[in-house]
Amino acid sequence: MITLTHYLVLSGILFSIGLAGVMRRTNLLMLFFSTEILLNAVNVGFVAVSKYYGDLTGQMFAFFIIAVAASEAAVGLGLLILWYKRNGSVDLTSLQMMKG
Amino acid sequence: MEKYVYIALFAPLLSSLFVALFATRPKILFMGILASLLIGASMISSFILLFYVNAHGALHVKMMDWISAGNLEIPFGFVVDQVSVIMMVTVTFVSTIIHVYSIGYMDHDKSFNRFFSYLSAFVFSMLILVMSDNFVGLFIGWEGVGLCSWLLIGFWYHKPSAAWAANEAFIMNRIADLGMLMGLFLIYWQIGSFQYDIVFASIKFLDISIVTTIGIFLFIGAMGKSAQFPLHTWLADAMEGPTPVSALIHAATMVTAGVYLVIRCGDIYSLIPHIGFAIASLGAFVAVFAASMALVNNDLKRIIAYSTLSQLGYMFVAAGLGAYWIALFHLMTHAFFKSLLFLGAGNVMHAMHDELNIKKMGGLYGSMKATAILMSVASVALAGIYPFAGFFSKDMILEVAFNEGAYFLWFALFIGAGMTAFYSFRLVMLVFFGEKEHTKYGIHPHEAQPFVIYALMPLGLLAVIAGFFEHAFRGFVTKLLTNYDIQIAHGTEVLLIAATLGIAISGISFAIYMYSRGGFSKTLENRFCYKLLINQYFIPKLYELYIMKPFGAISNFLWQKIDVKIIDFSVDMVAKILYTSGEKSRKMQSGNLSDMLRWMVVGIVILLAVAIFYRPIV
Amino acid sequence: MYEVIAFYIFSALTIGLFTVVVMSKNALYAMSALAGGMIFISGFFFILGAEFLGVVQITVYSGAIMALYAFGMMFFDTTRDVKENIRCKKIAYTLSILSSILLIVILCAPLFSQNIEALYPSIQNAGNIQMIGLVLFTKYLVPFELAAIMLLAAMIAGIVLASKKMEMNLEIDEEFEEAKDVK
Amino acid sequence: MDHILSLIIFFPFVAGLFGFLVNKDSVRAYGISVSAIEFLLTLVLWVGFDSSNAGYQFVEYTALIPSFGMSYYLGVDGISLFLVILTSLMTMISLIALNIEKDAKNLIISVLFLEMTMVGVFLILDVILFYSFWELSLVPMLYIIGAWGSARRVYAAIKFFLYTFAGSVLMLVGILYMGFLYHEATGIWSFALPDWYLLQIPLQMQLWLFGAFFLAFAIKVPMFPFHTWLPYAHGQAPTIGSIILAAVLLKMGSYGFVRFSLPLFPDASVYFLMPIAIIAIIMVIYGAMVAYAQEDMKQVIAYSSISHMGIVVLGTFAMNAEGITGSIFLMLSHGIVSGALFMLVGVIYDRRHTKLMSEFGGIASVMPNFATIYGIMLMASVGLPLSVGFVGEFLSLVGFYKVNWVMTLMAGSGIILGAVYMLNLYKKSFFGPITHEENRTLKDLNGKELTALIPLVALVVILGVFPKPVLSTIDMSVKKMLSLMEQKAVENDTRDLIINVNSIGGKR
Repeated sequence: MITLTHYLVLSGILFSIGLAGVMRRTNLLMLFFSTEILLNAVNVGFVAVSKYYGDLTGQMFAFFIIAVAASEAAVGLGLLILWYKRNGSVDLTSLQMMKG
Repeated sequence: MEKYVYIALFAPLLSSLFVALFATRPKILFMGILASLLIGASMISSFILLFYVNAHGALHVKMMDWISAGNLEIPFGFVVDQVSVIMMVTVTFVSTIIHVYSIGYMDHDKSFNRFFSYLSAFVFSMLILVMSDNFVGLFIGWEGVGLCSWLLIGFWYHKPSAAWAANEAFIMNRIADLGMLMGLFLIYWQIGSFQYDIVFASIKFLDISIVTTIGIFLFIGAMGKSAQFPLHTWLADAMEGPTPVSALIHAATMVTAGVYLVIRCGDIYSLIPHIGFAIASLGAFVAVFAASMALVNNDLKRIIAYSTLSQLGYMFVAAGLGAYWIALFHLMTHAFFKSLLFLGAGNVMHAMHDELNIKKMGGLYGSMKATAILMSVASVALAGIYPFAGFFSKDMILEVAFNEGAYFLWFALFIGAGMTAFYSFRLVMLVFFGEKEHTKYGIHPHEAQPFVIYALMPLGLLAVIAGFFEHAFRGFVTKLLTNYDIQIAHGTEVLLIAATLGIAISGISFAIYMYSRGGFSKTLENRFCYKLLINQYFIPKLYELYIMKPFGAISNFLWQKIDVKIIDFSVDMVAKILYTSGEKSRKMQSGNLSDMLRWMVVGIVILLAVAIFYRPIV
Repeated sequence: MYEVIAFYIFSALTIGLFTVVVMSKNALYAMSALAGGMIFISGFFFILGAEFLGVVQITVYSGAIMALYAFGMMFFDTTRDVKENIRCKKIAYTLSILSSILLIVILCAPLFSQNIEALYPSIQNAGNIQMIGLVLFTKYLVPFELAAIMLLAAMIAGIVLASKKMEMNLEIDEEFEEAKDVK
Repeated sequence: MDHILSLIIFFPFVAGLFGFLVNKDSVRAYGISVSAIEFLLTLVLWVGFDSSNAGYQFVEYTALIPSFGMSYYLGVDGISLFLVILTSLMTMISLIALNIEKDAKNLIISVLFLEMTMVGVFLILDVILFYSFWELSLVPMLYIIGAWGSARRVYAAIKFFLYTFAGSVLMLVGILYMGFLYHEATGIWSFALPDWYLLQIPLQMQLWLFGAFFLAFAIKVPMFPFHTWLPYAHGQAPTIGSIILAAVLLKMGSYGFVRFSLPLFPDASVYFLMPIAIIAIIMVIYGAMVAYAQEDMKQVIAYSSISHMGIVVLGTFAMNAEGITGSIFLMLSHGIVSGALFMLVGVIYDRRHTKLMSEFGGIASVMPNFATIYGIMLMASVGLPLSVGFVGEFLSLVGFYKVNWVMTLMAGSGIILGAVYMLNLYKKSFFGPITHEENRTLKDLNGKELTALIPLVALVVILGVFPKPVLSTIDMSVKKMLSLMEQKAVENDTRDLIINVNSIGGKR
């Protein structure tokens, strides 16, 4: 029988994969991909909780997360393109204006 | 009569304050005369009060409230009773003479006015000390005389030795004063008052251990002021002050304050005879101890200072054994002949241009006959030869010791009497007779001004005849103090007197014999005994080595190591840690997004770990 | 039983595909793997009975977002491998493994608050989509509208940002290309 | 007379604001006259003060934030009255003696602001407002040290500020928690101190709260081992800063003990009596010994302040009327005496631009008036009877004797060590031959300095001879406070101790 814990563990593993990607990649596009993984991992958790507690709030949250992810992708890509046009690179190392 | 109390007390203050206004001006002769007149007025008032007290009994004056807090009420109150009036008379009498004498002595000093201001201030403090009707008032005077002593010892402050001696005297006295303060605190919390009458009335209801503690603490106070062992070193060093000061403060009056305290607290000490006996033993020890140091010293004033110390020991023997009136009597006679001795020494010093080494004098009799005679009279009185004043008082102290069965004390005092006779005549011989050593140094001694000699006359007279007032004195003071009778069989008494006189006379004769033949051989100076004595038993050295130096070292250690290196350092450390951690963690802000993301994940990991290990109580 | 098998298969696939996304050097592969992973995620939604979300997941993620990324990638030179100077890989891996262990430990631990009450309990005798409709258009109406506005704003923002100074940038792009050729 | 307290607090502030408009050349006269008016106002306060009424007088109350019980609440009693007078007096005197030319205008305005905050601390009965003024007092002082000090002034100023500030932050937590407790107990919010006095707090809670308040006060006093800001602050501050710092700012800490720690937390005060007494004794002896080791005159006096404040703390924690009255009196006397001593050091510093004792020697013959006044102040500092220093020291020690005689003996060694370092200082700088040629031509005190110093000398003697009017006024309020403490103590031991240390006779 698959329990809630299974889903949550899966969600945790996916999240960690996302984290690894976030830390490892320096290509901004890849960072976006990793972010999508993080969001999806959370979504799985939400939906699973929603199912096992018989509560729709989880699904609602997942729904809104998807909406946010969509907007994020749109704006993020726009910015990315702008950056690429200006610098000719989407590498993180080109983004170092905040050096303290 | 109250007005005489106030005149006696405040005339010296007035003198001091008025003269102080001109302290920085060059010499104004009138200031000296004015001060002497005002002190004289105080003296006359004291004599009037003496007769009044004799006729009508004690006089009690309350001037105003001083401190009041909680249950504590301390007034400025003055009591003129048999004891205090005797002290007042002694103090003002000697002071007046010394004021007059000082006009001559300080003639050429540029701080003439300042000197009189200080001297009068001292008289005022001393009068407060003796006249106060409560312990705190006594303490005011006690500290006041300490202050004046500091000012006067350090009068020639440009001499480092004087400055040092002044501080030493003040600090030593402070040590003792702390003991006295503790005694006062204990009295307050047990009895709730500092008034003599209330304290003495209720002291007998207290637990004996508490009374003992009070007695010990008060005596610690007395030890400092009266320079008893081990707080005695300041007295000899105090001779750095001008000679009139030595005569007034460090011989006749201030140093006897300790004795006065013990006499005044007779009601306390008679309850605790064992402490009294300890006091007497210490007194006897000091009597011999100081006399032995006087035997070899070559400093004119120091010899007399040690002699004072020794005589204070005698007084403490009497006071400790309960013979308060005898102690007071000796205090009085001692004041006369000792100040005379000092003032004579002052004349000699002037004549010798401030030379103090008696080995460099000799043969001064020819040029200063009057001084020589006066000093010899004083020395005879000091040695205790009949019929001079010292004989009566000192001999009685020996009898008291014998009477109490404290034969050991008696023996010590007996030896002390012999030593006293010897060193006082050693001094007389070396200074006034024998070879004229001073001619080698090109000094031409001259006698002091005539009025100075006349001023000394009354003292000389009293040094001779004061002893004959013994019975009148006894009758007068025993109205207040507990009487003390010497119950020794007549035969024994005669024998004792004979023995005492005998040792005194033999001491004198030995001194005269030896020093008329040129003194002891130089070889004796290499002996250990001599070195021990001339170095004052190495006690000042010990103090310097084991108290002053370690104190300085510890202070420095506390400051340099503890305060700066540990405490302040740790405070700065906190600041430094914060600062460096900021400085270090600044590098985290590399601006690299990847790094920042890593830090973020580190944060997540930490939070997760916290979530595992910390669970809120459900 | 099917549920169990489906769960494990989907799990394996999503984990595998996402790992490819994270590890792959080629952006195209990564994107394809991501799209695949998204679809399998929707599989979980179907297993969990959230059909609506599953559909939304496929349409929005695999359809819209991935298409967006695909278009975006056209701006960048995707045929080449992604050149990354990856530093301190170990730290990244340790941290992520550490966090996953911690997460799993936490999630495996028994929930200490068992008596969670459903805020919006599932309505009996109603399909998932119906239920979502009921909740979404009553309780979550305002957030829903806000989300719509957000999406609109995001769309406009995306267009504006991407189209800014288009011509000038083309030149720069050419210059960039030339510069690369010289190399 | 109704609003005299507000007037006293805000007059210097308003006058300070107007000070910006005053011409540079006349700003000194302006500052002196403002502070003189302020001093007169405080004297008027004393005249109007009913010394048979132990409670708060001239009370002003205006609610500020009623829902949280914050108010503008002023009142004066015997404990604070003389501290206020001391503040205005010392400010006036220090302004008279002021001889800094650089940016004198800003300095004087800072001093006037400082005066407002100090007076406010002593007069305000609302704790939140008290805290605000407590913290505000740091700001002008920071400027005074940081802008007009000597070489390491910035370090000293920042250290002073951060150290004292860090200490009082915990007090804020304590204040908020007290307010919360009051709310718990009564259901209404109040930050008025008289309200808080009525609150009985369980012992455990008292201990924590006492600790929170203690740190703030201990750093301000400053108690060992939180004292290290003081030597720096004094060493680097300009003369006027040192005077005000020693005379008034330190008193805020000891005032806090009397006003807050004792009556609010009687049980905790008794519980912590011994540790605090030990710290106080360490302060006395340690301060004196470190003072002895100093080479800089100003540092000697700075460390001597620590030593004297030790006796103040000891007297405060004697828990009897004698001790507390004595310690408050000692605060006054220390304010006058140490202020005067710092001023005297300032005088010599102006002439020679050094404070090292080794640079002097034999000054007594060159500057006799200076030496005389220095000597009088020194004797007052040492605690000679009939000078102001004796009364407070005597009473504090008397008070603590009842608590523990051995500790009193140890603290009493302060009077010996005090004499040691002070006389040593005097000997090194005033006695002996003149060793430095430039000292031969030093000028004695001028008119300005004499005007500033003579009143202090007079006060030293007058209060030493006739302290009664001051003492009895303080004593009355202290007795009231003690009976309050006795009533609200939650532990029987506390009550027994308070009764015991206030009674005469019986067994030790």
